[in-house]
Amino acid sequence: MGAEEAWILAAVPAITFLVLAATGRYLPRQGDFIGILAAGAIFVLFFVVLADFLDLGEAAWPIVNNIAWTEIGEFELRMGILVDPITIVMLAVITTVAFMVNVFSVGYMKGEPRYWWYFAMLQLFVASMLLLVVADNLLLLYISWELVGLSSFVLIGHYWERRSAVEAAKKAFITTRVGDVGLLIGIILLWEATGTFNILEIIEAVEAGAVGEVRLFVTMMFIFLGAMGKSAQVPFHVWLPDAMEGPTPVSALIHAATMVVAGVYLVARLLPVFEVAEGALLVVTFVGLITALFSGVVAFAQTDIKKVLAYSTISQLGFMFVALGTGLVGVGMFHLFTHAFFKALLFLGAGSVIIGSHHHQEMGQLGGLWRKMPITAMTFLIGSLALAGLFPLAGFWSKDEILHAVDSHRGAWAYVLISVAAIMTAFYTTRLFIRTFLGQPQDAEIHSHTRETGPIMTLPLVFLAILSIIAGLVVFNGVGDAIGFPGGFPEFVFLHEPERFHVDWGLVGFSSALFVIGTFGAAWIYWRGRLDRATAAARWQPQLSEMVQRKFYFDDLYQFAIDRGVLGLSYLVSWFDRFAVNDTGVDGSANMTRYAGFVLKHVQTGRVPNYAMAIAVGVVALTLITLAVRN
Amino acid sequence: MVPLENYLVLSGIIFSLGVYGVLARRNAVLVLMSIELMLNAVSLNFVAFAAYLDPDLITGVIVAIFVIAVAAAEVGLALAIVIRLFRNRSTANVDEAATLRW
Amino acid sequence: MRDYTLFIPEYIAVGSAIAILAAELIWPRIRKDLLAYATAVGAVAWLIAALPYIGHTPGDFQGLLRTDDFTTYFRILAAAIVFVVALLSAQYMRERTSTAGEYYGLLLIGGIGMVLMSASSELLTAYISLELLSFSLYILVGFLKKDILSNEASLKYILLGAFSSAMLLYGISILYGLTGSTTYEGIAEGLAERGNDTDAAAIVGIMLIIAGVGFKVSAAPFHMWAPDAYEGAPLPITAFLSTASKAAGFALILRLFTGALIVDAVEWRAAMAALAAITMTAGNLIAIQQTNLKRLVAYSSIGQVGYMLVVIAAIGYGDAATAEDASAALLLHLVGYTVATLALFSALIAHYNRTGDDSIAGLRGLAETQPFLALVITASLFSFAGLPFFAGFATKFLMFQASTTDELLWLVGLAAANSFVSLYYYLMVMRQMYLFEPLAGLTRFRPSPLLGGLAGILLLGLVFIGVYPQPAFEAADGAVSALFEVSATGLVRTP
Amino acid sequence: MGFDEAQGYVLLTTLALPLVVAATLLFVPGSQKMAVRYLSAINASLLLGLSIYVFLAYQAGGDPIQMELRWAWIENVGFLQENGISLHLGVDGISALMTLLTGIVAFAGTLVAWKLEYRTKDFFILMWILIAGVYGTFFALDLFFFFFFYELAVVPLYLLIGIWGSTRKEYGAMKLTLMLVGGSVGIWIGIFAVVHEAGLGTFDLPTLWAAGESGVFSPNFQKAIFPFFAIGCGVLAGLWPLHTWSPDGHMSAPTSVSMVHAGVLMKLGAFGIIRLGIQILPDGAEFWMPALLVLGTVGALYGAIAALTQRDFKLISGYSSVSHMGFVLIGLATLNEIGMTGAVLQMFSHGVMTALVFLLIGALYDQAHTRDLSDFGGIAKVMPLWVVAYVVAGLANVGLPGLSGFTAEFHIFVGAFRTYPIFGGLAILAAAIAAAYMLRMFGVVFFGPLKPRWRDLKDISPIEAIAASLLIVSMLAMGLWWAPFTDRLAPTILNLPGVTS
Repeated sequence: MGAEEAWILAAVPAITFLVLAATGRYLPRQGDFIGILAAGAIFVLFFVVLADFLDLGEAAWPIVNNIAWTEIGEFELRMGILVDPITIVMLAVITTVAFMVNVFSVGYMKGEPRYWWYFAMLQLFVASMLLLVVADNLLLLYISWELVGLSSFVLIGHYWERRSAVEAAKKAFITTRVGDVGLLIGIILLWEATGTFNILEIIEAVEAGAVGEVRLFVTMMFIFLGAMGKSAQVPFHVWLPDAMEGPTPVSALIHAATMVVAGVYLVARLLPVFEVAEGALLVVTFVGLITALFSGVVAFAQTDIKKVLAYSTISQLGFMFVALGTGLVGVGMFHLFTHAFFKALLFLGAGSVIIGSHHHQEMGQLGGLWRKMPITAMTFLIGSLALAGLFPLAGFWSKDEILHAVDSHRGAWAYVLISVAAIMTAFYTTRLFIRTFLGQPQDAEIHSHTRETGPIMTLPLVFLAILSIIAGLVVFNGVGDAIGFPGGFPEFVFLHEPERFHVDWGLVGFSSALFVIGTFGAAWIYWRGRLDRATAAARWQPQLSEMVQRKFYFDDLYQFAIDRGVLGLSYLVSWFDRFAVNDTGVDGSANMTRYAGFVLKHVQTGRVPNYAMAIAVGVVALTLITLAVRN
Repeated sequence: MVPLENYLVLSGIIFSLGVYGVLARRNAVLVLMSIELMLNAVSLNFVAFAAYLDPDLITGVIVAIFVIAVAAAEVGLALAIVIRLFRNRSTANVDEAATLRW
Repeated sequence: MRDYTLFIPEYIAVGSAIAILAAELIWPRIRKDLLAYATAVGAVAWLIAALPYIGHTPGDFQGLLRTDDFTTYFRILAAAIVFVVALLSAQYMRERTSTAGEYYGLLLIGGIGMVLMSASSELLTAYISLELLSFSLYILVGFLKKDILSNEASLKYILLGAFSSAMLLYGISILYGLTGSTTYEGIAEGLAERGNDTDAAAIVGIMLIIAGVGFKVSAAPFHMWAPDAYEGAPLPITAFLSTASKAAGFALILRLFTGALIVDAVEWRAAMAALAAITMTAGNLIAIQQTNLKRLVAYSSIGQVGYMLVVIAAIGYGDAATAEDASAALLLHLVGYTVATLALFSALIAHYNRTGDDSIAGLRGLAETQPFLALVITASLFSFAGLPFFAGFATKFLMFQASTTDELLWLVGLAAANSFVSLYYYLMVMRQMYLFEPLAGLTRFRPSPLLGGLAGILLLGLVFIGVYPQPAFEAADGAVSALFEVSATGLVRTP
Repeated sequence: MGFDEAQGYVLLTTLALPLVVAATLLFVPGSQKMAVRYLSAINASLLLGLSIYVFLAYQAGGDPIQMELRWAWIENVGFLQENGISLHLGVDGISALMTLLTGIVAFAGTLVAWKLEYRTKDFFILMWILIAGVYGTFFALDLFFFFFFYELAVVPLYLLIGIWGSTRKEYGAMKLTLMLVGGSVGIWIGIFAVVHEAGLGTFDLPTLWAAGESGVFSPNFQKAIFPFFAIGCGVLAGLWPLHTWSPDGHMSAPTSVSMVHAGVLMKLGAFGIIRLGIQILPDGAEFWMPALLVLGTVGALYGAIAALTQRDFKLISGYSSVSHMGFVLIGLATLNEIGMTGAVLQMFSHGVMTALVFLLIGALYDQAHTRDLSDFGGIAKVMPLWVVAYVVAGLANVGLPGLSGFTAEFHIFVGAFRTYPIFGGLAILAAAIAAAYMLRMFGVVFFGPLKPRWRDLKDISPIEAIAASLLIVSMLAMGLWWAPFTDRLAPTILNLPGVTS
C-alpha cells in the first residue's frame, strides 16, 4: 500500500466502528483492545504512507486517485483522495493523537457506562476525520465534515443521563451546523462558478480567473463561515467550552487536536483561492486576532481546568487563523502541528488529574498535586511551557513563526495585538499550572484521596510530552532533510514559494520576553495558589471582571435571541397555521358551505303555494337569463 | 273576424289569473279550480291557433278535447286526495299540510 | 299506418296489471306478497318480450310513437325497475296495507307510462304518457291512506304536478301556435322557418316546457315537491320515484330537445346550463343538512339530476357529434344511477323492515349488525359520489368528459366540485355505519333472503358497470344513434 | 410474447395482487386474525419482491417507458376512439423508484400492523385497496386509470383513520379525505380540459404527450390549465398553504396508515405534478414554476419553523413532512435535471424516513399512550434500539451525509442554485432548522434522566425491528451509493419536456 491508497487509513477505523458497534458489548473487555489495535494499525500505516509519499518525491505531489461516482447529464461527481504535504501533516497529527487517546481511554473510561459504545464512536470519529483530510473534492470533504460533527455530537453527549451533557452536545451540533450552512452554500457557489467539486481543479480555475472579484469574495466568506463554526472562532466559539461535558480524552482528541482544526485545514487547503479573493485573508486575520484576544481574556476567569484549556484552544486556533491570514500556509499548519501535541498532552493531563482526584476539575478544590501525581505534573508542566512558548519547546517555534509572519505580512497593529495574545497565553497557562499543582491543597479531603494514575494513562502523557519538546524542531531544514523531507516544515508544506527558515535571534529574544512577562505576571499573582491579588483585581473593576466571568455575555445573548427570536417566531407560525390557515381557511370554508345548506333548506317551507311560487319564479328567471345571455 | 291577438291576450289573462289563484289561495279546492282556469286558457289557445293557422287541420281542437278529459281525471284524483286530507286533518287548507319540510 | 305489433311488450304489461287487479278482486284474501311476485313475473315477461326489439328496424305509429332502440332501451330499463321495485315492495306492503292490487297494477302502468314517454314523438302523446306516469305516481305516493305524511306528500305532488303540467301545456300551445304542429319533426321545421319577430314567444314557450319536464325530473327550482314526496311515500315508491320518473323525464327531454328544440338551441341552452348549475348546487348544499335518509336521497338525486342536465346543456352548445356522444354518456349514467339507487333502497328497505327507522342516525353501527347491508349502502353512496370501482365513477367521468365543450368547461368544473361536496354527506352516512358502535339492544341480524339476494345482485351490477362499462356504453350508444337518426341536429334556423 | 411484454405482466401482477388479496380477505371470517395477518404478510413480501424486481429490471439506458402493457378497456364507443380508455401500464425511471418505495413502505406497514387486534380483517382489506391504488397511479399511462387509482388510494383513508385512528380521529379523517378529494377535483377538471382540447377521443397519456409535443395545446391553454393539475396534486403533496391535513391527519392516523400515507401517498401528489403538469403542459409548467417555487420554499421554511415548538411527536413529523415536501416542490420547480432528480430522490428519501419515524412513534405510543414530548425523558435507557433507529431517521431528516436525506437535498440545492440561488440558500437554511427541532426532540425525549413512570417500557419488537431495519438499509443505500438511483432517474428526467440539463 502506498500514498495512493491512503483511503485505507480511513477504512480501517470505519470497519472497526462497525464491528464494535455491532458486537462490542458482547466481546471480552467490551472490545476496547480492538479499538486500540485499529488505532495502532493506522498509526503504523501512516508511516508506510509517509515513506511512500516521500519516495515518490516532489515531482509526484500532490498524489490524486479518484473514481467516477455518479453522473447526471453533464453533472458528474468523482470521489477520491488527494495526498499532499498538508494532508500528511494532518495524518501525522490525527493518527498519533488518536492512538494516544485510545490507549489513555482504557484507563480513563474504566467502568464507565457504554464503554464499548464509546470506543466504537471513537473509531467512527477517527475514520471520518481521516476521510476529511484525504478528500480530494469539497463534496466528500463536506460529507466527512458533517460526520465528524456527528461523532463529536455523540461523544460530547456520552453521559446523556446528564442534562448538561445533552444540552452541550446539542449546542455543539447546532452551532457548527450554522457554519455548515455557509460552507455548503459556499461549496455550491464554487461549483456554480467552476463546474467542479474537485479541489485542485477549483484552485486551477480560480487562479485562471474563472470567478468574478465580488462573487469569489462572497463565496469564500461563506466557506470561511464553515471554518469558523468548526474551529470555534468568535462568534461561533460558544459550543467549545460546553463541549468539555464530554469525556476528557474526547476533548483531547476532538476538541483540541483534530476536529477543531478542521476549519484551519479547510482554509489552508483552499488558501490559493483565498489569496485570489481580494480581502478574504484580511478577514481571516481579523477573526483570528479577535478570537485569540477574546478567549485569552476569558481564560483568565475560568476556574475549571478543562474550561481554561478549552478557551486556550480557541485562542490558539485564533493564532492559526492569524497565521493563515498572512497567506503563509506553512506557518499555520506548523502551529496546528505543534499545538496538537501539547494541547492533547494538557487535556490528557487534565484527564489524569480528574481520575487521580476522583472526578474533581475545579481549580478551587485542587492545588498542590505536585507531590501526589509527579508524572502527571511533570508532563503537564512541559505541556504548559510548550503552550506558553518557552524556548526551545515546540510551541515556541510555531509561535515564533507566527510572530515573524505577522511582522512581515501584516501591519504593526496586528503585530502588537498578537504579541498581547501571546502574553495572555503564557499568563493563563501559568495560572492554570500553579493553581492546580503548586501551593497548598485547597481541599484536604480530596487531596488525601488523590493518587497518581496508572501507566496506561501516564505513558501516553510521557510520549506526548516528548513530542511537545521536540516536535518544533522539524522547522529546521536540517532536521527536515534528516528525517526525509526536503527543507524545513514550512517549505515542506508550502512548496509554491519556499520560505527557508532561519533563526532570527532578535525575534527569539522578543518572544521569550513575552513569555517571561506572561509567566512571571501570573506567578506573581498566584504563587503558592494565593488568590488575594486576583480577588483584589476583581474588586477593583467589578463590572469588567463580571463581564469576563460571564464570557462577555455571548451565551446569554444567544439564549435570548433563540428564546425570543426563533422560538417566538415558531410560536407565531404555529398560531398562524392553526387559526389563520386551518380554522379560518379550511374549516371556515367548510362551515360556510354547511351554513349555505342550512340557509337554503329553509326555503323549503313545506307550503304548497311557496313551492308553486318557486316554479313560477323559476320560469320567469330562466326566461330572463335566456334573454340576457342568448347572444 | 276577431283577430288572433285578442284570443291570445284573453287566454294569457286567464292563465295568469290561474297562476295567481294557485299562489294566493290556501284552500285545496280553490287551488284546483285555479289550475282548471290555467288549463282552460291552454284549451283556448289551442282552439284559437287551430282556427287561425289552418281551418281544416284540427290538431289543436283534438288537443283541447284531450286536455279537458285529462283535466277531469286530474281533478277527480285530486279531490279524492283532498278528501283523505280532510279525513286525516279535518282541514282542506294546504298551508296546514306542512309537516314535511326542510 | 297503424302497426299494433310495435307495443306487444306493453300489452303484456297491461295484461298482467289487469290480471293482478282481477286476482285481488276474485280472492280478496290472497297473500299480498304473491301479488308482488306476480308483478315481478309480469315484469320479467315484459322484459323478455322487449328483447326482440333490440336492433329491430325502427317502427313509427302514426308519427305519434316511435319504437326504436332508444325506446327499447327504456323499455328494458322500465321493466327492470318495475321488477325490482315490486320485489322490494313485497314484505313492506304486506305489513302495511290490506289491499295491494292497485298498488302493483299502478306500478306496471307507471312503467308503461315511462316507456311511452320515451317513445312519443309528438307533444300531445308525450303529455298524455307523462300524465299516465304521474297519475299512477300520485296514487302510489299516497297509497298509505291512513298515513298523514303519505297523504300530505301525494297532495303536494298532485297539486304541483297539475300546476306544472298546466304550464307545460301552455308552453306546448305556444309552440303549436308558432309552428303549426305538435309532432317533433313539424316543430323542428316550424322553428327552422320561424321569423325573428317570434323569438320572445319561442323563448316563453320553451321555458314553460322546461318547467314542465324540469318538474318531472325535479330540477331546482321546480324540485320542491320531490323531498316531501320522497319522504312521505312508501319506501319502494321512493325508489320508483327516484329511478323511473327521472329516467322517463330524461327520455322525454332527450327526444324532445334533440328531435325538435335543438333547432332553436340558442333560445334555451343558457337557461339549461343555469338550470343545471342551480339544481346541482342547491341539491348538494341542502343535502348536507339532512337528517332523514329519504330526504337525503331526495336531495342527492336532485344533485344527480343537475349533473345529467349538464348533458342537455351540452346538446344545446355542442355540435351534432357532441350532442350524440353526450346523450350516449347520459344514458349510460342513467343506468349506473338507477342500479345504484335500487341497490341503496334494497338495503335501506331491508334495514327499515327490521328497525322501522329511516333517519340517518338509525344506521348507527350497521357495519356491526349487518356488514353486508352496510357494504351495499356504502357502495351505492360511493357510486353516487363517483368513486372508483362503482358505476358512478366511470359513468360520471364519461358523462362529464363527453359534455365538455369550450363554453361549458365552467359547468363541468362546477359539477366536479359538487360531486366533491356530495362526498361529505355520503361520508356522514358511512360515519354512522362504520365509526360508531350500534345502539344498545341492536344485535346482528340477517336480511330477508329476497332483499339480501336482490341487494347482492344489484351490487354486482354496480361493480360490473363500474369496472367494465363497455357493454352498457355500447347499448346506450346504439340507443342514442337510433335517436339521432331522426334528430333535427341537421336543421338550422334560416329565417 | 416478448420479454418486455412479459415484464408488463409483472406490473399487472403487482397491481392486481393487493386487490386479489383484499377480495380474498372479504371471505375470510373476521375471527381468523392470524390467517389474515399471514396472508397479508405473504402478500407484502411478494409485493416487496416484485417492486424490487421492477426497480432493478428497469434498464437505466433503455427507452424512457418500459414494461409497457396495454389492455383495451373501452374504445370505439361514444366519443371514445381507438384506445379510448385502455389499461395502459408502464414505468419510467421515476415511477420505477416510486414502485420500490411503495414496496418497501407497504412491507414495513404490514409488519407494523401485525399487533392490530380491532377489526384486523377490515383494516387489511382497506389497506390493500389503498396500496393497489398507489401502485396503479404509479403505473397508469392512461388519464382515466390514473384518476381511477388516485381516488382509489385516497378514499380508504377515511375509514382507516376514522376507525383505527387515535386523537380527534373523526375530524382528522374527514378533513384529510375531503381536502385530498377536493384537490382531485382540480385534477379532474384539468383532465376534462386536456382531453377535450386534444380532441383525440382518448385518455392515453403517451398519445396526449405526443399531441402536446406537436403543439395541440396552445401556450395560453397550458397556462390556464396547469394550475388545476398543480394545485390538485399539490394538496396531496402538502403544498403550502393547503397542507393542514398533514399535521391533523397524521396525528389521528394509526401507525401503519401514517407510514403508508406520509411515506407513499404524499408522493402521489408530487408524482402527479410531474406526470400531468410537467409532461402534458410543459409551457404551463414553465410559466407557473416560479410560483410553485415560492410556495415550496415557504412550505419548507414554514414547516420547519412550526415544527420547532410542537409538543406532539406526530405534529413534529407532520410539519417536517410539509417542510420536506417543500424541498420536493423546490426541486421540481427548478425544472433542471439536477434539481428534479433531487426532488424525486427526496420523494424516496422522505418516504422511507418518515415511514420509519411513524413506525417508531407508533411503537412508543402503543405502550405510553401519550405523544407529548414533555412527558418523556431519558427513554434511551429502556429503549436503546428504538432510540438508535429514531436518531438515524432524525439524522436523515436533518440531511446528514451518509443517509438518503443528504443525497436528495444536496441535489435539490445544487439544482436550485442553478436557477434561483436565493431560494437555494433559503432551502439550505430550512434544512439547518431541521437540525434544531430534531435535536431538541432528541434532547427532551431520549436523553436526560429517565422518568420513573417509563421504567418498564419495552424496546421495539422483533417484527418492528425487521421493518425498521429494512427502512434504515434503504436510507443508507441511497445515502452512500446513489448511482443506482440517479442512473435510472437522470435519463427519464432529461427526457421530460421543458427540462433543461
